Amino acid sequence: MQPGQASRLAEWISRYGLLLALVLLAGLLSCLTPNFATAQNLLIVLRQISINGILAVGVTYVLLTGGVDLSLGSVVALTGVVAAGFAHPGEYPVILAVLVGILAGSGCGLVNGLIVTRGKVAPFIVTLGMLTVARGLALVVSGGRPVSNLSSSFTVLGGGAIIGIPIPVLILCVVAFASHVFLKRTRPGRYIYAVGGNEAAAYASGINVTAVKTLAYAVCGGLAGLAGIVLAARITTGQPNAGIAYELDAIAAAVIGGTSLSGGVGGIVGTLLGALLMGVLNNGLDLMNVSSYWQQIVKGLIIVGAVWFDQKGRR
Amino acid sequence: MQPGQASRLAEWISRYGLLLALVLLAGLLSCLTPNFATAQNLLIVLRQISINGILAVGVTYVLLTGGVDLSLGSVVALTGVVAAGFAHPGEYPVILAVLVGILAGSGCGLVNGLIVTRGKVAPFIVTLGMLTVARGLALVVSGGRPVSNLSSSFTVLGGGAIIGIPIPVLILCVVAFASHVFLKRTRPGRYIYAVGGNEAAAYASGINVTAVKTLAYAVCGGLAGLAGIVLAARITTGQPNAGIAYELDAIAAAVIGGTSLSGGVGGIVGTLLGALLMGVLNNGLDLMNVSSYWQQIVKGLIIVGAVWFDQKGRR
Amino acid sequence: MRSDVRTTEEVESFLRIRGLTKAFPGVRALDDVDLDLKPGEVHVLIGENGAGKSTLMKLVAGLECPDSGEISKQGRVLRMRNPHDAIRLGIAMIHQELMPFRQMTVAENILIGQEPVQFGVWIDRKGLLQGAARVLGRLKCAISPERLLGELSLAEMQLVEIARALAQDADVIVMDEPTSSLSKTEVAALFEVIRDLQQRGATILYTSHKMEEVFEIGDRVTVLRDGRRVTTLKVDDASEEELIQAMVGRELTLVSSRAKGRGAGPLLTVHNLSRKGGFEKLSFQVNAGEILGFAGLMGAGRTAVVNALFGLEPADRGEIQIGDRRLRIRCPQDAIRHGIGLVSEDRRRLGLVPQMSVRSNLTLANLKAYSRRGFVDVAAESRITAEQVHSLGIKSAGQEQPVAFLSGGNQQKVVLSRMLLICPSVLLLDEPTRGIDVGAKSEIHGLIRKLASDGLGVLLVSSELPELLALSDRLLVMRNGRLVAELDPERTSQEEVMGHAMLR
Amino acid sequence: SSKEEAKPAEAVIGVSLLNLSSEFIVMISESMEQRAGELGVELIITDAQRNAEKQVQQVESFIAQGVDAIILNPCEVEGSSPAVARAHEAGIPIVNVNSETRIEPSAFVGSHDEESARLAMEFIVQRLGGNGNVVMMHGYMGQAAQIKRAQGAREVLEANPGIRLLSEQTAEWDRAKAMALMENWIQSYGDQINAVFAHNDEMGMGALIALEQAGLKDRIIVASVDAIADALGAVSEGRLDATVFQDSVGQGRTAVETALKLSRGEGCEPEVYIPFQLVTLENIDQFR
Ligand SMILES: Nc1ncnc2c1ncn2[C@@H]1O[C@H](COP(=O)(O)OP(=O)(O)OP(=O)(O)O)[C@@H](O)[C@H]1O
Ligand SMILES: Nc1ncnc2c1ncn2[C@@H]1O[C@H](COP(=O)(O)OP(=O)(O)OP(=O)(O)O)[C@@H](O)[C@H]1O
Ligand SMILES: [Mg+2]
Ligand SMILES: [Mg+2]
Repeated sequence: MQPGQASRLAEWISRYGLLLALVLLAGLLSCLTPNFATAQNLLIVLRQISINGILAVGVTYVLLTGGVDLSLGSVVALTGVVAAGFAHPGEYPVILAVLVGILAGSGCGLVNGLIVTRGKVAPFIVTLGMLTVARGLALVVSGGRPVSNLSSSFTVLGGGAIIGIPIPVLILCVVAFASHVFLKRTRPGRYIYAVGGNEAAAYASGINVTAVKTLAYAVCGGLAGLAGIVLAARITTGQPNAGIAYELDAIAAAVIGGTSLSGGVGGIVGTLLGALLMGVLNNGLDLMNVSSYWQQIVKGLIIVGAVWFDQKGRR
Repeated sequence: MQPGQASRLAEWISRYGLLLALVLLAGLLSCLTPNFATAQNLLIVLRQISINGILAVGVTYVLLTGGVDLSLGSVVALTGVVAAGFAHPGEYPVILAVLVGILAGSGCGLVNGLIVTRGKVAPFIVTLGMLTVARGLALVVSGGRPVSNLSSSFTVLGGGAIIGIPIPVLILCVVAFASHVFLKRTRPGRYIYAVGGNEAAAYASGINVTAVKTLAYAVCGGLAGLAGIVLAARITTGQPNAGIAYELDAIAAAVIGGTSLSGGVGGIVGTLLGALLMGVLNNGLDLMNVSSYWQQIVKGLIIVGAVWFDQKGRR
Repeated sequence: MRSDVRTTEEVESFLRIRGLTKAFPGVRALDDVDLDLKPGEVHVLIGENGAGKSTLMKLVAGLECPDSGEISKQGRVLRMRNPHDAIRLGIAMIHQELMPFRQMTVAENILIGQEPVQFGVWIDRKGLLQGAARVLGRLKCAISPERLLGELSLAEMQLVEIARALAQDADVIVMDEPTSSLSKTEVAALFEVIRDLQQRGATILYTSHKMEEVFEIGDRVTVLRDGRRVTTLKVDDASEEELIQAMVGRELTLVSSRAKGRGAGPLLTVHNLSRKGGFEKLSFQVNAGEILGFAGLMGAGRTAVVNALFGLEPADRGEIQIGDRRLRIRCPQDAIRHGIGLVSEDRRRLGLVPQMSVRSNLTLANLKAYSRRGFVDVAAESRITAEQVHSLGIKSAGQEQPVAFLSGGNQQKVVLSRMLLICPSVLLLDEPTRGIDVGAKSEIHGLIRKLASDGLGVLLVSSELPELLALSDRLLVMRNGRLVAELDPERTSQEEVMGHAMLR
Repeated sequence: SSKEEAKPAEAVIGVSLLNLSSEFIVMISESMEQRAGELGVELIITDAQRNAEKQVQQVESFIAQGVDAIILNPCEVEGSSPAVARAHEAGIPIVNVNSETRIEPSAFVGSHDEESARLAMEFIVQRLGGNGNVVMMHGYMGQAAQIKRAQGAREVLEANPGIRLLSEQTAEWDRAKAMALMENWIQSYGDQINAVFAHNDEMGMGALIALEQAGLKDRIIVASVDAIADALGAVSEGRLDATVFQDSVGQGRTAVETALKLSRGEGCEPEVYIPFQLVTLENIDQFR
């Protein structure tokens, strides 16, 4: 057996629990409602998880370093509003709107990262501050009103499809694949795990902890910017009050997928499974027409149950 | 100098930064608006922080063990609705409504604690599950409608005052004092610090880690129940949609006050200072008639700034 | 003693271990081990790194549950689900890995679980401080019970942990390498306490890689190899060679030749280096090809010096030169860039990334050499890992095993190996053989010597005087943050070194 | 603003608004400010962010500051009532704008939320000819606006047994959530759905976009409430079938005027009722 293979196998087996839980859930839903297991519906599930998925991939970087980013939802709103401002028909090329949005997002992330590393303020506080600041900025920039009238070349990013696959899903795939490779195969990726696993030891090994952490926050912010663009394109407007509490869903997806809040453990594959579990659950309960009160109860129970099942398998 | 005094002094000095930041902020506000530094307004600030204060004291227990409780806001809603159901005029004695509310809250906390300790599921996931489950239950119990028509002996808990001091403020004082003494001076209190400081070591030292953690979650839930009662009494109705995102404010108060999210560090004095800082900020910005968009920006900046200042002092 | 009437058999074996087996994924750590501990004896457990000593001890102290087998005390079979049960049954343990509560005071650390209380829950603070002071007094240790544990040096923490076990008033005390960070004086104090405990009838299960301790304190000695008991002997009947041979299962020639290589000019020069609260006005130089030893008592400031040279806690004043270039070392990155490597004494905090694999831990400080265009070259990494695993004898269930699951000594080898891989020109070694078994230690000594003869400058800090005397070319002695003597290791004695190190 | 400070304001009025990141409330707030500027009144505008407790706090602060009158845009019928009670106790006139509280204020300016849902639902019934299947998107569960709009819609449904409510679910006032919900509904009901009623325009727009993307819009009617700019645009383009106009400008201006009168001790109408109006392609020009 090749060196890397054994570990990948082991990783898959340790992931097995969650995958199994997901398969069981999907099986159950297929039995309960005929509309679940259709190709069309599965594509819809993928489209529905794409924004949360992009955010969850981003926050995985930060969680792996042992930090947290609570500002995601507000950054989504801010970047959506800003990008939408550059996306009115016939003004600028769409690529500019996209670039501006991503830059605004990574700018927020960079600020988070610099205050965390240079100012030594707890990530919870820094990103909580950014949560309110970015929301305030989104409201100020937009005057509290949605920015609409967007060009169709922009909105296609949210609503379009290429060979039948929705563009948001394609974006998520590219982002997730690139992040997986980056985290598992490159040097900075390895450093992210090391910093999260034992910051002092990473520092004593000559790793530039400041740079590594700042990078993680900036990437996370940039991906939040991307998510903001996709969201604005999907709902065809930049909403200053969009994305409220999205950070919670994104962190939940990562943590369900086995990424530890104390850093150093986890990865993109798990995060995607986590996002998928949440997406399947939302979709399935809607399809089964479960009343919205009970949906919340069932959703909470199933998520805790799936993670418990996953944990049990690992021990 | 007496044995314990040196350490208490050191603790006060390390707290100094935040206290100083608070004093500076209050001074600034007094200069900027004549309405701030009146006895009446300061009492209002205290009343305004009382609910967040009670929640923050509760969550401090959990944070000290190295856990987190995201379900607070939903538990506030659930217990408010449940207690309100027992608080219609002329049905039951008010003490029953209070007891039922606190029991419901500690029941939620107990479930959180048991799943965290026995099921070994990450606190983030468990309490996120409880966040949706408790919200769902609150809606189911109330049928999605506010529970109103409450007896005045119940609502006095939120609106009344004794010798000029609002009852919620008195409740907060009692809760905070008792918790401070409990955490600093009793054996279970010290074990909470020990478990959060080094769980493996606590286990190896023969401490019943399961019991200690479960206790912390149950106390936190019980205090959330109390906060739910005070809130219901104050707004004279049990509101199934109350308390959204309260957990974030509560955790923020504790963390601003120096309680670490990784456990073992912090305490009630800091938590109160944190809650006070947030309360003064909210009140002051409202008094100065800062536009609500800019309020968010300023608030975020000041909170991060105060914590940075506090941190800097400690190094 | 808890019971007065005992049958002869119980007197024979106070603690009786039968058929104890424990497996972890990929390794059988303990395999059908029988052991009898007599009342009032000090029973020493020895074996190579990863032989299963810690595992056995953890089972005795209820920290892990056996797969099969049983432990009985005074004829009663013990059913322990957790350490709490063990403590209740009178079994205490000093752990190999330190278990500090860094944010709590020394007194709280010592009496955790045994706090004097009023009304069942209310902590009697005065009683707490007095109780802690009493235990520390038994160890002749001057640490103030009010200090925060996080401020202590590693050795001081180890003493606190010893005190914690003593405070539990147990009649079986399991000691897993309690002296690994201690120097001679503290060891002597500990041994006095052990003898005192023995007098009172307590049974001690002791392990250490320092052979001289086996002979000094042990009554009987049991050798473990690959999870099995090889033999149990009376210490008086055993010889060092015999024990070592039983441990490694073959004849072993310990490297002892002192192929001295006197340096070819200064490599690292330090002038008037100071750090507040650590050390003051140090001037010395390390020559290429030379091993410079640093001796001193606990808290003398040796760790502070190497940490300063490596940029972990940079010096406040003074000069550091490599060759004839003056450097500013503000962080470990600077140090590594200039060819300085450090093996820290605190492998748990400053060494290991616990969840990462052996492979990733090994290459962490020099990953650049094993990557191309930013991508890690896993094949090259595996090759170098295999090499290091072989040459240092790192025992693990494969390169991919998380380093947290390695035995203490093997973890130390990983940390050491990481620094060797950066190919430094100056190597700072702070207690480099802490927890490493006799055989491997002698190989590592050989390696250090070889590195020096290849032209490296080595700065060696160790609390084991024999190691210092055997390896160093020159020996500096520190006391209270100052250099007080320079000695020639070949013409001095342990007594003379201690004389300089202690306050006169 | 330094010019205004030169001469003292006619009156100081404290305003506590439901939520300033909702477009509709922003419009009320802007019309209030404009009218206040014209009348020389100083407004202290605060945002309760949908939190009744916060609203009570804000009113208490106003009382402590000694404002001349208070305008309340209540979060909750019952939950915001203590705010009204406090104002009464302090003898400060309080005007409710847009929605009600259980305790009667000094004056009320606005409309009854049930009415808006009734209008939209009646439009749907009429377009379906009294027969068909509808789905309803709720606002955040338990909030006053959600409860009342659901109630208004149900009244119409009960009166029209030919209309079946296939499913109802919350999308929490959010456009993205509404899109996902609509997509899921299309999966489970497909062709059965004839009409969608959403409790606000944001959700209505979300449902609309999802239907358009699924190519079903021409067969399904969508109606919602609020008449935000986007919705009006969609109506004029013939995409959204109907929205319900609530006169935010009228409400804001009247509220300020009423509060000023009360602060001067002048009499005024205890209830200024500002009716809703249904907006469809036919009458869209009146509203743009
Ligand atoms: N939690 C664990 N998971 C997997 N393997 C383990 C675990 N703990 C110990 N081992 C393995 O069991 C074997 C015995 O380890 P143990 O710690 O008992 O050795 P030891 O004799 O104490 O060695 P040392 O002298 O280095 O401390 C080692 O191979 C180790 O890798
Ligand atoms: N983080 C810290 N904060 C405060 N004091 C410290 C800290 N680390 C070490 N000290 C103190 O500095 C002094 C020097 O410690 P140092 O660890 O350098 O000594 P050492 O000679 O290496 O001894 P040891 O063998 O104990 O490691 C000791 O008195 C120790 O208590
Ligand atoms: Mg060991
Ligand atoms: Mg040292």
